[in-house]
Amino acid sequence: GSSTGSGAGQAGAATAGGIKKGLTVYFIPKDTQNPYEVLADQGGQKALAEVGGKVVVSSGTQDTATAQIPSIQAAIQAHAAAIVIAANDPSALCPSLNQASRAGIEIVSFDSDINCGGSPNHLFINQANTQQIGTSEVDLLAKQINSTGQIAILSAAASATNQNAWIGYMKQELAKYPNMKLVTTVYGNDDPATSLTVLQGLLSAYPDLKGIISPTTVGISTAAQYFDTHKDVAAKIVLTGLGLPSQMKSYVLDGTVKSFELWNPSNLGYLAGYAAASLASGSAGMQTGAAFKAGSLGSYQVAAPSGTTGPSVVLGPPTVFDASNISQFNF
Amino acid sequence: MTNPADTNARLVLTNATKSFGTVRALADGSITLYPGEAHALLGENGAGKSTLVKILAGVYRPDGGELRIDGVPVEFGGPAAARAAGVSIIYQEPSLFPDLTVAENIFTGRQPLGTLRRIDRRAMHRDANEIFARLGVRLDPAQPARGLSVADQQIVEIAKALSFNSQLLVMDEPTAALTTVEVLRLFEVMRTLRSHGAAVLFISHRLEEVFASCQRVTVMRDGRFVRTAPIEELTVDDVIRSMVGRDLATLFPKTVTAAGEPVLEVEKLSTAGVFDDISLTVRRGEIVALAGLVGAGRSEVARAIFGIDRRDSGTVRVHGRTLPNGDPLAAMAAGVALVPEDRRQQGLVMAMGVDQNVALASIRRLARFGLIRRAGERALASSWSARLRIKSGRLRDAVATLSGGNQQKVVLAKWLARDPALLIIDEPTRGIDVGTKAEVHRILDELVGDGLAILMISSELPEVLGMADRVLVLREGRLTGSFSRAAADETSIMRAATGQDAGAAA
Amino acid sequence: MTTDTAVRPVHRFESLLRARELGIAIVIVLVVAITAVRNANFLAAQSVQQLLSGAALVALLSVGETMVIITRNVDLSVGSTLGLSAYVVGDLFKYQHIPVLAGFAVGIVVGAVVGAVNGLVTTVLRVPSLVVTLAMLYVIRGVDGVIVNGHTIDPSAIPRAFTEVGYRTLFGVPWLAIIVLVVVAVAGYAMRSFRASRDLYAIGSNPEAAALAGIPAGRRVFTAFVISGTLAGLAGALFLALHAQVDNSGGLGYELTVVAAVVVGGVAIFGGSGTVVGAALGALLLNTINQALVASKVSSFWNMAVAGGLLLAAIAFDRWLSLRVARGLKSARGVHRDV
Amino acid sequence: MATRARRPHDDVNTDARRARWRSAARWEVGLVVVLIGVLVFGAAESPTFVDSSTFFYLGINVGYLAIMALPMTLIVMTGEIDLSVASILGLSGSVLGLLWHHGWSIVPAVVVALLVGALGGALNGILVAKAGLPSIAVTIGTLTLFRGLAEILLGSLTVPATGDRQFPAALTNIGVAPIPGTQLSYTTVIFLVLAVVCGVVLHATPLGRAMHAIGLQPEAAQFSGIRVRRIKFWLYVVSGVVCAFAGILLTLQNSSVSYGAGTGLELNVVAIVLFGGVSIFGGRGTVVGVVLSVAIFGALQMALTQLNVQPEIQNVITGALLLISVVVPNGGEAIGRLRERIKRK
Ligand SMILES: Nc1ncnc2c1ncn2[C@@H]1O[C@H](COP(=O)(O)OP(=O)(O)OP(=O)(O)O)[C@@H](O)[C@H]1O
Ligand SMILES: Nc1ncnc2c1ncn2[C@@H]1O[C@H](COP(=O)(O)OP(=O)(O)OP(=O)(O)O)[C@@H](O)[C@H]1O
Ligand SMILES: [Mg+2]
Ligand SMILES: [Mg+2]
Repeated sequence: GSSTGSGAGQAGAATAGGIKKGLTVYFIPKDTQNPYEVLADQGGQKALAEVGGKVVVSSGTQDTATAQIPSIQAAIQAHAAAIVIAANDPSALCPSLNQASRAGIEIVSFDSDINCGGSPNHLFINQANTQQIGTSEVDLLAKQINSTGQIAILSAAASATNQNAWIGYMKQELAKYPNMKLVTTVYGNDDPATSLTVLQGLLSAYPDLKGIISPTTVGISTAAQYFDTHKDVAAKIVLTGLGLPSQMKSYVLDGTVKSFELWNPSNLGYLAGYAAASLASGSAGMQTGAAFKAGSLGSYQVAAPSGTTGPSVVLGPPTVFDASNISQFNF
Repeated sequence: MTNPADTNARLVLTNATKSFGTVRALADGSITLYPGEAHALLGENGAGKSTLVKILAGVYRPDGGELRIDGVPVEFGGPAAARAAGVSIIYQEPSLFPDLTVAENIFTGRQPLGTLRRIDRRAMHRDANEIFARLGVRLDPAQPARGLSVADQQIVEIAKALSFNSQLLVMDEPTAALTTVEVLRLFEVMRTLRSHGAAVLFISHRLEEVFASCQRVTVMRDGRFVRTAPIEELTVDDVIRSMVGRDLATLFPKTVTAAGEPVLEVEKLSTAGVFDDISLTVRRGEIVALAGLVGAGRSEVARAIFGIDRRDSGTVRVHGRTLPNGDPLAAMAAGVALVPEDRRQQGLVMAMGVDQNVALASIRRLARFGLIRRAGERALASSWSARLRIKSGRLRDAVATLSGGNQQKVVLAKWLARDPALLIIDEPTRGIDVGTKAEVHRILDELVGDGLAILMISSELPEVLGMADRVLVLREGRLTGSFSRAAADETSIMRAATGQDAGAAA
Repeated sequence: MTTDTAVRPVHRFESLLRARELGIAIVIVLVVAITAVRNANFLAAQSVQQLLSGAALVALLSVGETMVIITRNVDLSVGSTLGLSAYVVGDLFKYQHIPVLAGFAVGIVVGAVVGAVNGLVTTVLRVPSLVVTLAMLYVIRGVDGVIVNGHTIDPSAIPRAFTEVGYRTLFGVPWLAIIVLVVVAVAGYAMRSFRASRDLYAIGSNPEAAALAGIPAGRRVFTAFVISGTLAGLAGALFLALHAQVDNSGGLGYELTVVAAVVVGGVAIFGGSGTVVGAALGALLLNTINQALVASKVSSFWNMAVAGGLLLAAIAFDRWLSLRVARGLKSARGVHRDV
Repeated sequence: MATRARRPHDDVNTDARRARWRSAARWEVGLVVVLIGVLVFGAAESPTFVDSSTFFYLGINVGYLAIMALPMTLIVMTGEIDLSVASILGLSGSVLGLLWHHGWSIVPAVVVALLVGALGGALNGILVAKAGLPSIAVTIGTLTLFRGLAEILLGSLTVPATGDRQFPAALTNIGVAPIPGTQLSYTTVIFLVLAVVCGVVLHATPLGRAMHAIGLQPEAAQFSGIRVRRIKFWLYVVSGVVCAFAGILLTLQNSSVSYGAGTGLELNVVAIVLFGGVSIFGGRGTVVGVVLSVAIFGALQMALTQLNVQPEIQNVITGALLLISVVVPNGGEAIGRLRERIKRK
């Protein structure tokens, strides 16, 4: 389900602020180096600063659940008010998060949800409605290759939760385009070198490829760089997916990539920060329809659980970037 | 005593001392070498000969003493420095680079260069061949050193030393692994070197070689200079007396005993390319010697019997029970012990203490409830090192710090501690001084007296003739002769070993 | 021994040595051929170029690694070094706008410094290099992380002229590949023809003997490490040129890939023997395998397993080969020297 | 011939040095001092360090690593190495997960997972001990192979997947609750028990003595009737089983598994073992040292995370510690040599 109160300005029935001062919120990104995550954390810091609390960013250097667990423990021992986590693994973190929850810490997941079968009960801050991301990317590509030809997906790690969820919806959406055929999905593990190798293999395996969707920032920028340097390929194949404007700008401006999408990661963190603070202050709950203010983003409502996703708040529809607007974004 | 001021001496070492931790390797190393002489350095195992050599080589820095070359005091910072000063060395243990070619081994760091300082391989091989010609051996300069037999390795070492054509040549037991003929050739070369005014320092435990090739002799005992004298003023007995500091019991104390029932029965033992159709029997209370030239495959026979190498065909029975193929543990259980040829690589764990080495083969017996009894281990070691008069610091000291002879005794102790029924012993006295040699022989004789069966591999005919009840001769992996103690003599054995008139060889 | 018994094994030995590189080359051809059958497109000029440029970086690293391993040492820090150099260069492009050539220079310097540290600790303190470089692997990656601090160098920050090295071709050969080929050729020739480089083999073949022979082992090993580091640094710059972006993860986990390539290339892991050409071919083989798997439409889930299996096969093959050599020698020595 | 087994230190002087510096006593004492230092630092700097839960968490975080370090210690003692440990951990976890996903009950699934570990170890063993291939190369190969197999098995699946039943709570409990009445995590106790076993075997039994001999001089060991190949083979099998066991523990601890579990941990394990004072050349080292090393790394990680020190810095510290651990023993010698050199000049 998608939230009615999506996007800024559109104020639903919002409770007036009432957020406690001096809250400590642990932000646990996938790792401390991923630029996307760093932007999100900064958003969170901004939010907490506005409500007179503070953010502790803690995680490992690599995207593994085991590297995040010590951070959760630290949060518990530090009696943090809330944990905002981007899960490297949907279930591996559940035991630790359950402990945190039992210790009275509010659990908020963002960017990549956990899947613990309802316990701990937590709020998922969704960058955009999962289904919407999947479908919109297919539509975006369909427009550019007028709905015909072979297409492939260049994803992150084979076990990456988000990407797998989105790919699931992409496949559903593809049913609408009988002439578009998904030939394969390859995994670049969010490593430029690997991404490049699999991309090259992809190209020689499917000479008639018309389009590639890469729902991960590393994947799309690697592919874009390759296209940029092999115009003949770029001429035949359309590339789209999820990317950071800062990384993609040059490719969009020189026409290598027509359009791709993303949301504003720092807004995502900002929203997560407010959600966590509100939950911790008891000024908002997780029940469907519960609303809270998210500073400059306006106010949001908790969307009803659907499928595997529990109570969630949706940041808003992803922004589509193209030559016309890309220069306006700084992330 | 040496006189540092001696002007026409090529090398003068005076009162050199060297200690390793507690071990005093060298208490007073003194020697004078004159141009054009071959000078023998003699002494028991552990007398300090190699240590002295390593000081001349710049491997060790002496704790005290003075070294002069051509009258000038020198201090070597390392082997390179010694080499630069014109000292070239043949070390006791061959030190080749298995992955490099024979020629590269000879010319390491001194390869002839072509344009742009590139190595000129053709020239290098040519030079190598010249040296081999001088030594009268044929080795391919282009073949890798890996796989060279012990003897061939020694040849390459000698060639390396000669390639410096330096005025000072030091040879630490170069002949240990050589055949008679090669030894004779080496003496030729020494003679030519001397005629060009080079000084040669020659170390060997084979006194006959010393008397055949050297003009002067320096004797050391317990790390101290004992005496230097011209060879003609000395008899073998003088030398031995000053080496061991006492009169020596006979070298081959052989008491002939009646052989009992067969302990080891080998039938039609064969391994492709190494040995073929070997059948032999060793009885209780007898020593059977395996004679032959180095490289004849005797060690391989021993290894196959003990189970280190798998045999292609044939059977090995001990006390009538057939031994499984390639299983040393089973052989040991059946009462077989093997004192291998290469004590540093095969006989001992160099970094372990004397005690642990002695106990290594009996360790299971020393365990109670699966746990090793350290006390029992130490007791075993100390009793055996007493019985064999092993010269070592503390029993805990790494055997690496023992001299060759004492190391050999440790290996013996390790196997005798299992009181085996059959002792296979490969080159029991290679590189061992006369004193220890006599002891080892005495020990072997006692053991046989107590009913042990011994299969002895030896390249030294006197030893074979002196100790064996029966002599088997191996040539190119085949049994080519079998002699009773009475029938065995040098000529017939050499003939069997070489397959030609031994007159040429002996 | 008689000349013929001596000579025969030698020729066999050398021919086998040559066959060592040849063997890998053949395997590569086989992999390509088999793949081409399933997908003719695999032979297209483009994919051949990709095979070369894809292998280039690891090949470059394996050259330095070979020199180190030949001395009976190992350098596990190459991956981290590559990452550090790549980011530093990118950072200077982004904020200092340094000229293109300076970019390469910086990369090389960064690498050389790391190599020097590895070399010093290993030789002066006589510490097993595996431990030293394992530690450096962590230290450098950590330092890199501190510098990177969650930022990323994106294409817009990098001069076009620099990234062109990553994709421009000369007579259809990618510049990247040309640079690496030159390095391999030079290194390969040097390793055969100069005293210093033969010393490397000697040291790895028998350290004690090397000391007795008066070889300046410390200096030689140090040099090997510096070269390895330098090449890793250069590889870092090329990494940036190729991908036009880098964050903290540049070269993550390369160390084992490189060692694998070197081993597959027939370099003895315990030193003394092997050639840089072989190692480079090893790198090419590994990359060829990876791309062949995707190109022949094998589910990408299979890549790793197959790559691992082939790696083991290569090692076993190498063993079999050297056993043949040994046997050749032994049988040749079966006859005792004539007296 | 004068080829040395790949071991610089049968040169007597090197030996003397190592014997002196690497002598267990000194080494373990040093580690104890470091450990105390870390604990004091933690207690002083981090308000939550002395919290009773710290010890439990420590067990959770390093328990499975520590368990893998034990067989690694034995293998390194014999002069070999096993870089495939983390991949075996991942593979056995994946097998467990897959079988669970397909509705197996836990016990047979665990048994099969252990069996797979044994097979993986056996493969290493055959290639290293029987075929005589260099273990570092072989286990890099199997590292890739086993991880690849795990990927084939689970692919993009994370178990328990949506709709799957959860792993039995009684077992996954080890990840959240200490042993009743204590602050010990189950992994800690399992590790300590295994450590004692390893220690006794290595230091007090003929088998352990054999391992020392093999590590120091394989040929001499063989000539003493030690079954070198057999011992090495079984060590790899044991390593396989133990790492599989660690994989199962990790899976239950996280109550989930995906094929990437434990990727890249092999080098951490090696680092722990080496820091524990085990010589990479084999033949020297103690289990006590490794236990201390585990404690140091674990405690340090806790303290630094609590203090919210950048993980990058933590990497630097890990590496620095490892460096120091080898530099200190050799430093004195080096200075001595330098002085010599200067004297000569
Ligand atoms: N590196 C060392 N460390 C400790 N002790 C040593 C070392 N080298 C030699 N020794 C001791 O010094 C003494 C002399 O040894 P050396 O090798 O010089 O005797 P040697 O005369 O060469 O005996 P051999 O005839 O058996 O070769 C021996 O007791 C030996 O144990
Ligand atoms: N390192 C080696 N590589 C290859 N073949 C060898 C090697 N050493 C010896 N051989 C061959 O193996 C056989 C046995 O050699 P070895 O020198 O051990 O004979 P041996 O009779 O034991 O000599 P000894 O016992 O007097 O040293 C011979 O055929 C020899 O040519
Ligand atoms: Mg000596
Ligand atoms: Mg022999």
